[in-house]
Amino acid sequence: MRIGDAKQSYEADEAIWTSSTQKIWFACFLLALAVFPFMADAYFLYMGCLVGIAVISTTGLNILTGFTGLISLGQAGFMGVGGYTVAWMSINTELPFPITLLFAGLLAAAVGILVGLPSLRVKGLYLAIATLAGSVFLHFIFAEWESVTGGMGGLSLEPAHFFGFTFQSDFRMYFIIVPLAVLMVLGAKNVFRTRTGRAFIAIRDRDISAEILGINLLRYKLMSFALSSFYAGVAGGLFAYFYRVVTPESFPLSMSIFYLAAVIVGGMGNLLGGILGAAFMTLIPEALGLLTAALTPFYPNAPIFMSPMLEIIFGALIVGFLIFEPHGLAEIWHRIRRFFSLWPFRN
Amino acid sequence: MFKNILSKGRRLAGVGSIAAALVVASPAMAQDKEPIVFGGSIPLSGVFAFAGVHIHAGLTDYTSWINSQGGINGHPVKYVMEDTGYEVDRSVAAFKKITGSNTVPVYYGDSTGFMKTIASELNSRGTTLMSGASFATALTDNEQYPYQFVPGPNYTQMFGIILEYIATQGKDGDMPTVAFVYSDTEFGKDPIENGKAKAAEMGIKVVEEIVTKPGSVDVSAEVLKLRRARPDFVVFHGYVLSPINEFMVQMRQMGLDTQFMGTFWSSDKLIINKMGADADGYMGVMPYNYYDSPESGPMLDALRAQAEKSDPDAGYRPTGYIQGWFNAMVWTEVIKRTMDAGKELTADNMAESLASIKDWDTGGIIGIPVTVHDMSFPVGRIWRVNAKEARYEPVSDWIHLD
Amino acid sequence: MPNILEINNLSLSFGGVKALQDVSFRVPENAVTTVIGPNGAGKTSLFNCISGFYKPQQGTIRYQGDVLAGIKPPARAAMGLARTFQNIALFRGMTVLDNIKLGAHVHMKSGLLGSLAYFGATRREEMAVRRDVEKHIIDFLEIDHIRRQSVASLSYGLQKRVELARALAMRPKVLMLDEPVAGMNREEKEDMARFILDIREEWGVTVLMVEHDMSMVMDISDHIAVLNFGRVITEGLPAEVQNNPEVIEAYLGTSDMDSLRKKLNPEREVA
Amino acid sequence: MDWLFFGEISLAGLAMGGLYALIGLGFVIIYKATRVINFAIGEIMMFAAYLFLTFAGGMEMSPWVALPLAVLGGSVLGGVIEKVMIRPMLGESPIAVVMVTIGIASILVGLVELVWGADPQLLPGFLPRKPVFIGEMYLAPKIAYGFLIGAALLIVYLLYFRFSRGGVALRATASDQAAAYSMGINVRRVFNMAWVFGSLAASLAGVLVAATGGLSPQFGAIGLSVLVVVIVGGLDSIVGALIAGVFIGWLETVAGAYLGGEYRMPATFAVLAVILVLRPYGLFGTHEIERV
Repeated sequence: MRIGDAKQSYEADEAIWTSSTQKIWFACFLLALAVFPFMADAYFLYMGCLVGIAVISTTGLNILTGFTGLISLGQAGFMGVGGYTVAWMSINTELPFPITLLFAGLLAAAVGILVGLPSLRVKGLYLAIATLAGSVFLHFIFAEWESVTGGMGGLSLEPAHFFGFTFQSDFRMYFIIVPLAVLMVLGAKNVFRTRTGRAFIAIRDRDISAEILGINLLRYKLMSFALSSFYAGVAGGLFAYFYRVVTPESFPLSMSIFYLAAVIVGGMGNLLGGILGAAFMTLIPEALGLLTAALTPFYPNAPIFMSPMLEIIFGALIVGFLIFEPHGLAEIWHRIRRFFSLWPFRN
Repeated sequence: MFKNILSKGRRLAGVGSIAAALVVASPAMAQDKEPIVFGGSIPLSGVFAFAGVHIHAGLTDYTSWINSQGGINGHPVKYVMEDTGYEVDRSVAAFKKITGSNTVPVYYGDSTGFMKTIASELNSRGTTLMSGASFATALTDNEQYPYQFVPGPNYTQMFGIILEYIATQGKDGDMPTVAFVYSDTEFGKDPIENGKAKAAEMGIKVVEEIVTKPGSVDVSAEVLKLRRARPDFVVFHGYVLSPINEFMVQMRQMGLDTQFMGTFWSSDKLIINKMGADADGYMGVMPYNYYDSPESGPMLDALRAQAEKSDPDAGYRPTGYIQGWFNAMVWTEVIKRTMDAGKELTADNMAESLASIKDWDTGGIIGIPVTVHDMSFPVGRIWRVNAKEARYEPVSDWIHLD
Repeated sequence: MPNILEINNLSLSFGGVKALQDVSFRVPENAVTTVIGPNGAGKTSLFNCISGFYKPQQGTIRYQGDVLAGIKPPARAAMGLARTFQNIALFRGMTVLDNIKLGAHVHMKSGLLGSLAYFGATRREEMAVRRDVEKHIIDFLEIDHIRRQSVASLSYGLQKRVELARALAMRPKVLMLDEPVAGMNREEKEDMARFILDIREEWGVTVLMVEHDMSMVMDISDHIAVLNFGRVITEGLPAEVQNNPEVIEAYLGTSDMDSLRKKLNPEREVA
Repeated sequence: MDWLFFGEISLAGLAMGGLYALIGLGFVIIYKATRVINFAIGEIMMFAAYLFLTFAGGMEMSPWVALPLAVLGGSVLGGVIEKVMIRPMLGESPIAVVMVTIGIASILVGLVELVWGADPQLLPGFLPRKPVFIGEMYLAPKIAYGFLIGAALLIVYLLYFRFSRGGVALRATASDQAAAYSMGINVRRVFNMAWVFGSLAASLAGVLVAATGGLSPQFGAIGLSVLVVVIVGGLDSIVGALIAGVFIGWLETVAGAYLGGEYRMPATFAVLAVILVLRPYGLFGTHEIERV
């Protein structure tokens, strides 16, 4: 346990960072994020952007599944709504990216509310299936509403722009994606310092008691769906700007499962866990790729084993974390931190 | 049970040893000139791996062969690739990684999705010309994809070649009827609209149109529809194997004498290997000669010799191998023409060189001289499965669309 | 004393099983009313009807003179009906402090956007709740040492106390306590009894309680209703109830007065 | 309207639906006994089909030996999964257990790719190829015979659960675990047995479906259709699985035939959505009463 953190005021006690050490570390982290694109090569820059997008989407899903206890298999569909919104707006309007991304989030949130409506009557696994149905319909719309979505061929879009400045390179996109990711994670952190966040957690832990204690279940479940889908929509919009093309195949069901896995591996109901999970799951294929490359000179058929190994590792991570470390990477992180906060005086 | 691993392992082992030999060989070539890099996002694993491993072998072997010929204008060639698992995001990552540490004038893309995704980056870089596994019609649109081409006819042109063939098969002056069966994917839907227009133009009636999911699906209801429509020809597109086999077997069980045809990726030997006698009579459009076709030519012979040399046990090489080889051949031709014109290897200059290809002799890979139209090689031939011999045999002349 | 809550002819059944039959009794304002009865008598079902979680097939519940029918549980909570649960229903994913703050939910206004920004009115509101909770509830219930702990790590007695704290944060007019001292040791029971009496006196809150511990019931109740097999047998002052033969029958299946007194008053007997 | 065509389409759909019913039955057995929604059922089917491919294709056994062996292999796999990965999750939230089965699905896909490769495969034909006519209506022979084999197992199952000791134990456990335990039923054995029997039904269906449609590592996607079946029928209702299985199979085929292949999934999911709104616990499922 930390000592020496007695507070003079409730304001100080309610702050996100309660010690100056924490503040310094966070400042260092921000600085590292800012310096990163100037140091990284194209490949790392690309991975950095991907992780940023994944962090936003995972945080969104964490709000819904991790904090509110509503399992969703529709995350990729909501991202698709965001992606198509951005694509359509960038083709048909001149609006700058903050507006298009906002619309992407809002439209995704609206769709999220629609898909979440059954949560009034069904819960748990039935709800998961309802979200699955939602994503099947969304995929169908993406594929068939050709006049808007371009059908199976999808849409290609212009780079993000803002007051005449265009963001056509990964380097520039980084400065949209990462600050937005930081902001949105902080926003989520704020939510869980207030009544809204407490209501979400209460619904997850004991929904019936929560209702009797004054929480309007439908309202807060839908709010959680809306917020979560908003995050997904923004992530999907960034995805569209980043790849500059969206097709129905850009948002498959496996993507929804990927984000669920990221939440589980990172730690359900833990924002830091969501971030760790997003980064970890995004980087695993790359790490495995490096390993394969290193092995290929000795085992020429290593690449053949890579894709199956990836599936196996993906599955094993889900199963392993659920059985052995249900609190995910976040818990491992906390253990390491606890160790070092007293190190070297312990033992 | 482990037969598959073993056979695959052996196949790749051959590839690997050649790649290792390559590294040793290139400094020994004693050329001071900068190497030219062929980049590639290659699906060695994942759903497209069955073709990807052969594409990889084709590119690798071509690289060895061209280096043995003294490289391109004295520049040695280096082939640098990454496995993608046929996932777009990993393909993009591979592209960034490879172009980040090399100057890459030409690049192999593993899917339409990847090639569309990377287009904007390709256009703003202006350094790299790209072709690959995709024959998507969209990629031959010069406005949107000025630096990408297809190494053969695009899917629409394949349909055109198929329809030209079908038009010659009418009995008693009647045009035959046709049905299109395609998968519910970007790949599957690519040529359908254009194909229908072309058929209408030629007076061929499209009597049925069927969309299915690719892969393992029950198609009995669709077969019943075809039984009602009674098309003379059924053209498959967007499948690798299933459900083509099921359509053919069930329709023949019903006593229909329909002819079945497919496009490039549905015309591999996989169909014969898996379906056996049921594959007999199936027809495919193919712009290249098959590995075991009786034709010959200097380049085709070189390809066979190189394939034999790199892996003597492999025997037959699938269409993916030839496709990979042909891509590299076109790159070489384009680079050579650009260098000969004294120009830099920019994407613009190379695209210009590509467009200048006219009546090009491919040394037997393609049976007739070819001319580039709109970033494609609109040529092909109809081949028919002889199940007894376990191979495709030509049933039409080479058809060159204008 | 006016009645803050009046239950009239309430009936509730689940697929043929009658949980409550024609139940009527009253809850006088600013008093401690206790519902007693054997297990399965329908006490918790009654609470659930008042909370609005179960919908009775017949009868009415009047709260401050108005019929509650058709009002959803959250709205009832906002009207001042707060409660605790038989099998402690704390939110295990939250700290003690957050659990208590959650009780104040119905009296807060900030929405989603305010929450995201944690700025201005939202922040002020959160701070006000924090101060209020600290000053009036945490100090009062003597739980300041555990406010940062996760509720899962607390002893049973402390969990019950945190649940009470959460109910108090709802600023109740009627505080419904479902077995507040079950499973507690004697010291904890005495603390809880003291808190309940203080709440009634200092906060002016009406207490409606379900409890099995007869010595405590007899000590602190102003009014008792006895439930058996879903029916009210009797209601009245503790002394009246204690001597009602039907109650004795219900509790012991006998009319042996001596053993009943022992059962109802074990500690006094010892003293 | 061409009634003959409609009849033929319906027949094909109903036959396919029979296989769905069989898979649905496997799913419901597992759910009833253990309260686990098994997202890996499609992959268990796939695994059994690949085993059949190896036995009948690679090892050239008679299909009628290979079939029981493959089905046995699939059910052993189910038992092992239960023991190794599901049992440690006893008492965890249903969401966590579902995610475990999703993880298992991914592991199985990887294993299949590792052992058998990613190439598409065809099963050696073992069902008669002579067309089947019912009146004037044509029915593809594979589907007809597949349906018959599936139906045979279905009937055996129903009789078994009705009359055998194991069946009684399973039903007792399904209706009240604690009571079953106190009556001396080995609940853990029942859990394991449910997985074995459930996987057995799925495995047989897997081989039969793969025999008509071909096989690849993506085969498990059929699990999505099965989910629709069991949700529409009610997760814990065997009758529901049978009726919904046949209905969904029919609907998928008819929608595919009249609207086009891209409508198969949306059509069945539309039914699913309607059911979720009108009868959230399925046509025949039981709605548990919640308590505070």
